[in-house]
Amino acid sequence: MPDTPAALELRDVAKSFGPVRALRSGSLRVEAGSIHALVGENGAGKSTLVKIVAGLYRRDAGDYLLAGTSVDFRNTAEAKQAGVAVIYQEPTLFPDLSVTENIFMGRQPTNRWGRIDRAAMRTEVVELFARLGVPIEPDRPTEGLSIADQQLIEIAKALSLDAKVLIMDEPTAALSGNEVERLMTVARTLRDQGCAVVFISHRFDEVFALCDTITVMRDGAYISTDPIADVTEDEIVRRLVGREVSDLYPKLEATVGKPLLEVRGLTRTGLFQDISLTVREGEIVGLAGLVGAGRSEVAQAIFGVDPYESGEVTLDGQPVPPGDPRRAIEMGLAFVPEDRRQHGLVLDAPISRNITLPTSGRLARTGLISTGIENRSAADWAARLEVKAATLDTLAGTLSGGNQQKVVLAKWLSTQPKVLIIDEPTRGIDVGTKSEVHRLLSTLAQEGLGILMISSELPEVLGMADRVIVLSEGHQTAELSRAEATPETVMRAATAHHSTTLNVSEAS
Amino acid sequence: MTTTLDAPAPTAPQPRHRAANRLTWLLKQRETGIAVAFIALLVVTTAVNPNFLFSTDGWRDLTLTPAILVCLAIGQAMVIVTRNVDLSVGSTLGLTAYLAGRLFLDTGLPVIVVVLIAVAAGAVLGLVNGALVAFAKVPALVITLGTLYVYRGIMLEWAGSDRINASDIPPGLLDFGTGSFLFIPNLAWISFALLAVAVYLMRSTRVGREFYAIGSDPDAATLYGLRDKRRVLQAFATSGALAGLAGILYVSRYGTISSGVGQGIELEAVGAAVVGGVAIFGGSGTVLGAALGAYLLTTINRALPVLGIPDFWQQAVVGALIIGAIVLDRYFARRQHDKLLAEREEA
Amino acid sequence: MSLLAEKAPARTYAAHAKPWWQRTLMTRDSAIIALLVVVWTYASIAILNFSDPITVYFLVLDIAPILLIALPMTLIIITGEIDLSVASVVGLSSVLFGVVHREGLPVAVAMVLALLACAVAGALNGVLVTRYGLPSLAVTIGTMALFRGIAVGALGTTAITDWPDAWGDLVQARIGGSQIPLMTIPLVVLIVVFAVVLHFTPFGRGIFAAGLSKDAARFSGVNVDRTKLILFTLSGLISGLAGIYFTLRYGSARGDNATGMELQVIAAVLLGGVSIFGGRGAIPGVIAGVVLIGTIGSALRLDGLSANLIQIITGVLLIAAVIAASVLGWTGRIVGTHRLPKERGEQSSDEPSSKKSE
Amino acid sequence: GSGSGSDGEGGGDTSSITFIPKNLGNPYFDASDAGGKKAADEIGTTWKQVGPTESTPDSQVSFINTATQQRAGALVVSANDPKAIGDALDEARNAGTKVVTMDSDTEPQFRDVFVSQADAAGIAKSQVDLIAEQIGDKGEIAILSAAANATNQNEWIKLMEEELAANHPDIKLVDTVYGNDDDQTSFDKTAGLLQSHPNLKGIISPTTVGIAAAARYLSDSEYKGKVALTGLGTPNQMREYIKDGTVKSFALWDPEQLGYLAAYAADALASGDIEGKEGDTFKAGDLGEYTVGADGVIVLGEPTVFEESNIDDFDF
Ligand SMILES: Nc1ncnc2c1ncn2[C@@H]1O[C@H](COP(=O)(O)OP(=O)(O)OP(=O)(O)O)[C@@H](O)[C@H]1O
Ligand SMILES: Nc1ncnc2c1ncn2[C@@H]1O[C@H](COP(=O)(O)OP(=O)(O)OP(=O)(O)O)[C@@H](O)[C@H]1O
Ligand SMILES: [Mg+2]
Ligand SMILES: [Mg+2]
Repeated sequence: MPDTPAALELRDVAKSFGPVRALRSGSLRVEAGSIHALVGENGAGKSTLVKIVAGLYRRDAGDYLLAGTSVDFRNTAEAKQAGVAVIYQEPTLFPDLSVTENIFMGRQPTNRWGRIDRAAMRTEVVELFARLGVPIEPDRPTEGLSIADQQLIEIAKALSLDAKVLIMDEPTAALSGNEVERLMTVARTLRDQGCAVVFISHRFDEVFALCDTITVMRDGAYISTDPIADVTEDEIVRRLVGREVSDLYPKLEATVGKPLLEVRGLTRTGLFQDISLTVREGEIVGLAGLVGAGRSEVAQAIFGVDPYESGEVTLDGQPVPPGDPRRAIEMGLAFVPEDRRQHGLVLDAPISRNITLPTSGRLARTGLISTGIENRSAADWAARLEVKAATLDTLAGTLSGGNQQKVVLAKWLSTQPKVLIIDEPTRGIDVGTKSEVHRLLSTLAQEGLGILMISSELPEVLGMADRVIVLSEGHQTAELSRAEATPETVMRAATAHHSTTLNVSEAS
Repeated sequence: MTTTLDAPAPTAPQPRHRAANRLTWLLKQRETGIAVAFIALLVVTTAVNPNFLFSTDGWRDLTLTPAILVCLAIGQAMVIVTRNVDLSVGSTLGLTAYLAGRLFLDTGLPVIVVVLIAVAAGAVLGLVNGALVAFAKVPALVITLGTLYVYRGIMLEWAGSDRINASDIPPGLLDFGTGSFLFIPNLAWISFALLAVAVYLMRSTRVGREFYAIGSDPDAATLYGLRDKRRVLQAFATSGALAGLAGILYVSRYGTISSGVGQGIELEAVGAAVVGGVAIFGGSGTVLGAALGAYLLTTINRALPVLGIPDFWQQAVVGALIIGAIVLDRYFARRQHDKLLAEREEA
Repeated sequence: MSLLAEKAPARTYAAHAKPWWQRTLMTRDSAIIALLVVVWTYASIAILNFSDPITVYFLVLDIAPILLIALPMTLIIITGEIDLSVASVVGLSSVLFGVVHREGLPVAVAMVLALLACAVAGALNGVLVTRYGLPSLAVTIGTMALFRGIAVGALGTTAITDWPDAWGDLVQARIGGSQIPLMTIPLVVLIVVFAVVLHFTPFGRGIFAAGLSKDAARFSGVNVDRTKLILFTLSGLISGLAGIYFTLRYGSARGDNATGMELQVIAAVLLGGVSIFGGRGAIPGVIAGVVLIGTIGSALRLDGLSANLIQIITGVLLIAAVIAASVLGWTGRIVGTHRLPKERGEQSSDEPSSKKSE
Repeated sequence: GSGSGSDGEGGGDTSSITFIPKNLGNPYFDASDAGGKKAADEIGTTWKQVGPTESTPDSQVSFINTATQQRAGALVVSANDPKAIGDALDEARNAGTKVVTMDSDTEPQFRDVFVSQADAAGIAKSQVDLIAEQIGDKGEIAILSAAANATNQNEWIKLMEEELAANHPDIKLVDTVYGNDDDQTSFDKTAGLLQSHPNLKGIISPTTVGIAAAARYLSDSEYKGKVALTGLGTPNQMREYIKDGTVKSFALWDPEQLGYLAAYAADALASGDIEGKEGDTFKAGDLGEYTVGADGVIVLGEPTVFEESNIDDFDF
């Protein structure tokens, strides 16, 4: 161990949420004047670690040292005070307040009478934005800003703190090429000023271009730390996943039959234009694209939870009425949404109620339903999907991510669908369950279901899909067969057809 | 995406045409709309009956009658901005008014001391609300509904069928309640002063801005490390203290305290805030708007008979007004939202 | 392996984590029912004349309107909304009923017309809440004033009192020679209907789901907006019914009937264990809550104590009831029981989100 | 008087008298309460005041029901509605409780006797005469009443209108507003009246809360001394305004005597001395003998007119 204390050091930190052990043994050691990458799969515990550093969560066990002194923050204000700035994964802004206020909330400059010095705040924001190259009006409310703009405000907020430790949790996920470039410049400047920067990202190109050290986490535990120069991308991926990648995509052969789901010219201004696709029996169709490409919106429109302006959707030849999910379910459509906690499950309801919610009408006898009837149906489907839970009245919210996803799948399979739309099937699911879900999808396809799978993970799309449709900024830019689909072709299509901005990156 | 190619390196936003912008800004404010409605009401009513404005009493009542409601609406707006609500203000007003009356009757303390005690008592009652809301994490609606009953019950239990008459109250206070200074009633001066302080507090101090932040997004407030419990306590205590003061104002203006003092006024206060553009789910709206809302509601009550509408219909008009206000609010919010989205698309 | 066709594999699940007696007895419902039993027993022993059967007669007649309105209110609060306009609808119903009757129409016709109007009034709340996405708290504060204003405005100074005695007698009739009002029968029928709808139908399942998570319910095929619209309409209708009852019982159609009753209804519903956040609650608890408040009032009056104590006790009970839930959650957390973040009212484990309820 | 009666099954105190005013916290009824209590002491029975905080009939019904449950010997009620509390009173009478209405009557079939403060025509006439005298029998006047449904108020208003039409053709009644016996409302309604009717010469407020609130508004307004005010009020509430010249004169019977008489009437009924038929007579302590008139009405006497010269002789 080096004798100078690190700017930030965590040793064997643990954190549980009820039964979920989000962090088992997280360790991280970041030197001043360095940019440190923290990588790990979804759910590896990175964000949890960050929130402990930020003072938002209190650790259950382990040590947390800043510049050699042990600390224990009770809230984020104390952490800020100690020079820790954090950009959270999800932007957290006050929608009703102005951009400037958002940046200074809780630490506005005041005069002797407690009066907030608005002019000073505005001047500083203008400077900050100039430094970041952000053209956002400082006096507008943050409501209605794009995720990218919100992310930029978060960055400005962290910068204005003049922090000794800056943690950025996937700041680039929603940013375009130029914006990422500018962000990297800022990060390097900060490093040169002696700041310890932690950079979390799933994009290895960025990690390798920017960082000098890299720490890998898996399943809530520390795996390794190395100088970036000493490791290769493959090596990191292997440590990250902890097993051979090929295991993950057990694609089974299925016979492709007649068309089931047909979408023609689906359009909702500003979100997606003229989307047409077909899903056949036994076929897994992948819907790929960058985050924010509008894939979820398309899926939600097809299912009827969101409106659309024009276009038509048919299932097995019958038109699916717009804006009527109940009818869509009756016709044989099922939809596993992207945001499990918000849309997929009633977290505060038991497993049984969750599984039988869409089928309660069918299960009712002479219009009446009882817990007994529900439990029988739910037990059957939970067993088929091997949901790990002791009792059926376990609240869905207390299950682990993977088991939650199984409950969602049980719920939808119990409707006996013809077509399953599944948005980010394995987001936030641990590696073991992940391959289970994949095997399940393969089996379902083999049994004749049509599956429309939206995924941001390229390997998942390439590993599972028979056909890949690519969206970019709401436009359908490619339809690739399994053979045609390679990382290159998909990525090219996913970044194509950007209006003015992206011509540059294509040219370069 | 936000970056554009043709703009070189993006710079700070251009300074705008100040005067023109000021005007459009002013026109866009919610408060302007209410003020215009208020003035229109005055103009129409005065046209029908000049005495409504152009008589000593007409002029006096214009600012005197709303003073008590303004006081409550300011407190209510602060609480609502933090995404809470205080239904107990009517009972707090009643209880503190009776307390003041009893102090005058039984102790002979100087007026100013009694005023301070009443305000402090209001603050304590508010603190009880705030503590229950902040620490028990129970919605303010339920808690203050409970304390509405409790505070009123305590007052009734204490007062019995007792009643305090004008003759029991120090003449100085009564004269103050009906007196004027520079042609404006004293109570109106008080409400103006309170409003000025509240506007300053809510616009220009950290406390005020944090009220907005907490109401705008409580989760984000936690992430920012704002002391949300303390702020909620402060908001409720202020509302309680203002209700206590309103109790004193009531005594000085009406001179009698019976068991029903302030009953139902909590909904008028909430109504004033809502009409004044304070969003019921927190985060936006101003105390000035709430005060204007109070002016509008009270003055409509006074104007209807003058306009020849039987006073039985007043409540219906007030109700229609509240609904109109929130529908309009939603409409403008939508339009604003769409506009912001459109701007983003263009960028 | 075949997922859709074959019989399930052998894995089995217990239906419940706790034995039935714990599930039935250790709930808010049972607590409030137990409290009711205790209060009733105490009053019967300690308070002169309380055990007299006529107590039941007066009690039922007194709480009938609150009980009626509490039924749809329970459902509305479980979906996470609120209806403050109910008492004003009672007044509106009373006045319309009276005005139509005064114009010479038979009582039954006037009744139907008044009920229809009240259903429309309720639907207005529902439309404003579901179609325009306005907060029900604000909407119904507005319609509370609006409906009351129309009621008071329409009747002006008069009260309509020339009702055929037969109707008033019917409302106050007793069953046989007992002291049980005839009104008990329709009340019990309605209670059963509401309990069945809420607890044993898919519609009821939708109500709970909508209250716990509006989005998840919508994504599962529950038509949340339609559910709420139906409930607000129902609330108007039942409040109208309560207005008719009020009018006939007192033989007087007045605009100010039932002023302030909305708060009594809500207090009773919340006391009965319904969560103001939505998603939790049951009809038996609510019935117990209404009867409890009525009983305490009746006992205190008989004991010669003032009406004011009733207010204090109602308020304290209400606060104690809601705080008990969060205190229990809090101790539960310390002991390590797994309750959900939303319930124990702590955000620490919620993902930070910037969603704002609309 | 006597205090005996047959015990009810529930073990109620059949000699007790329960007094239910329109609402609690009203000085007028507090005076009646005092009178009733005095009478009860003389008779040797118990007298208690219970009642609602708001003056609505439905809240009154609960208290009537409770008295029924307690098998009170007699009930003295000031009705908030002539009809709405009728069934509850019937219920009480079926259980053996005697019912006396006082101050504000129900329909005659619901009670045994009505103790009237003065006969309605007499009250109406005296009010009109007082205002006519003060404004020179000419000009616009308005009425500030209590609740819109108050029986006695409405009857007086009707009779005042008739009296005006018959004997005061130059006085024009331009408006009637309702202060609901609430200070603040009455106060604001007064302000409203003065503004909507710039030529107003006088206000009649036949209710104690109303006249006090109106006097308080007038006393520091520009209308003081210009707009006459009269009506029914208690001397204690009005003393200040008589002294400062806001009000010249107003009238009231003695509410204490009213309560006193009602208690005696109630006891006479409960003990079976009278049945409430026309012509029945009973002795009411210091007040002497009273006879039940037509429709079971017992009239206290003529109202007293209070003015500067005599107001200090009264304390209630
Ligand atoms: N508040 C919470 N309650 C329960 N479980 C949680 C909570 N927050 C996180 N978890 C769980 O803890 C684990 C780690 O989550 P965390 O957000 O730290 O992962 P991550 O590495 O940041 O993933 P990603 O790359 O997707 O952001 C996951 O299984 C997650 O479901
Ligand atoms: N409610 C909303 N209001 C405004 N814009 C929205 C809303 N929901 C999504 N968007 C925007 O619409 C675009 C498409 O979002 P969507 O979630 O469909 O993308 P996606 O391709 O599914 O990405 P992800 O991988 O994140 O799911 C994004 O720019 C997003 O910011
Ligand atoms: Mg994360
Ligand atoms: Mg998506």
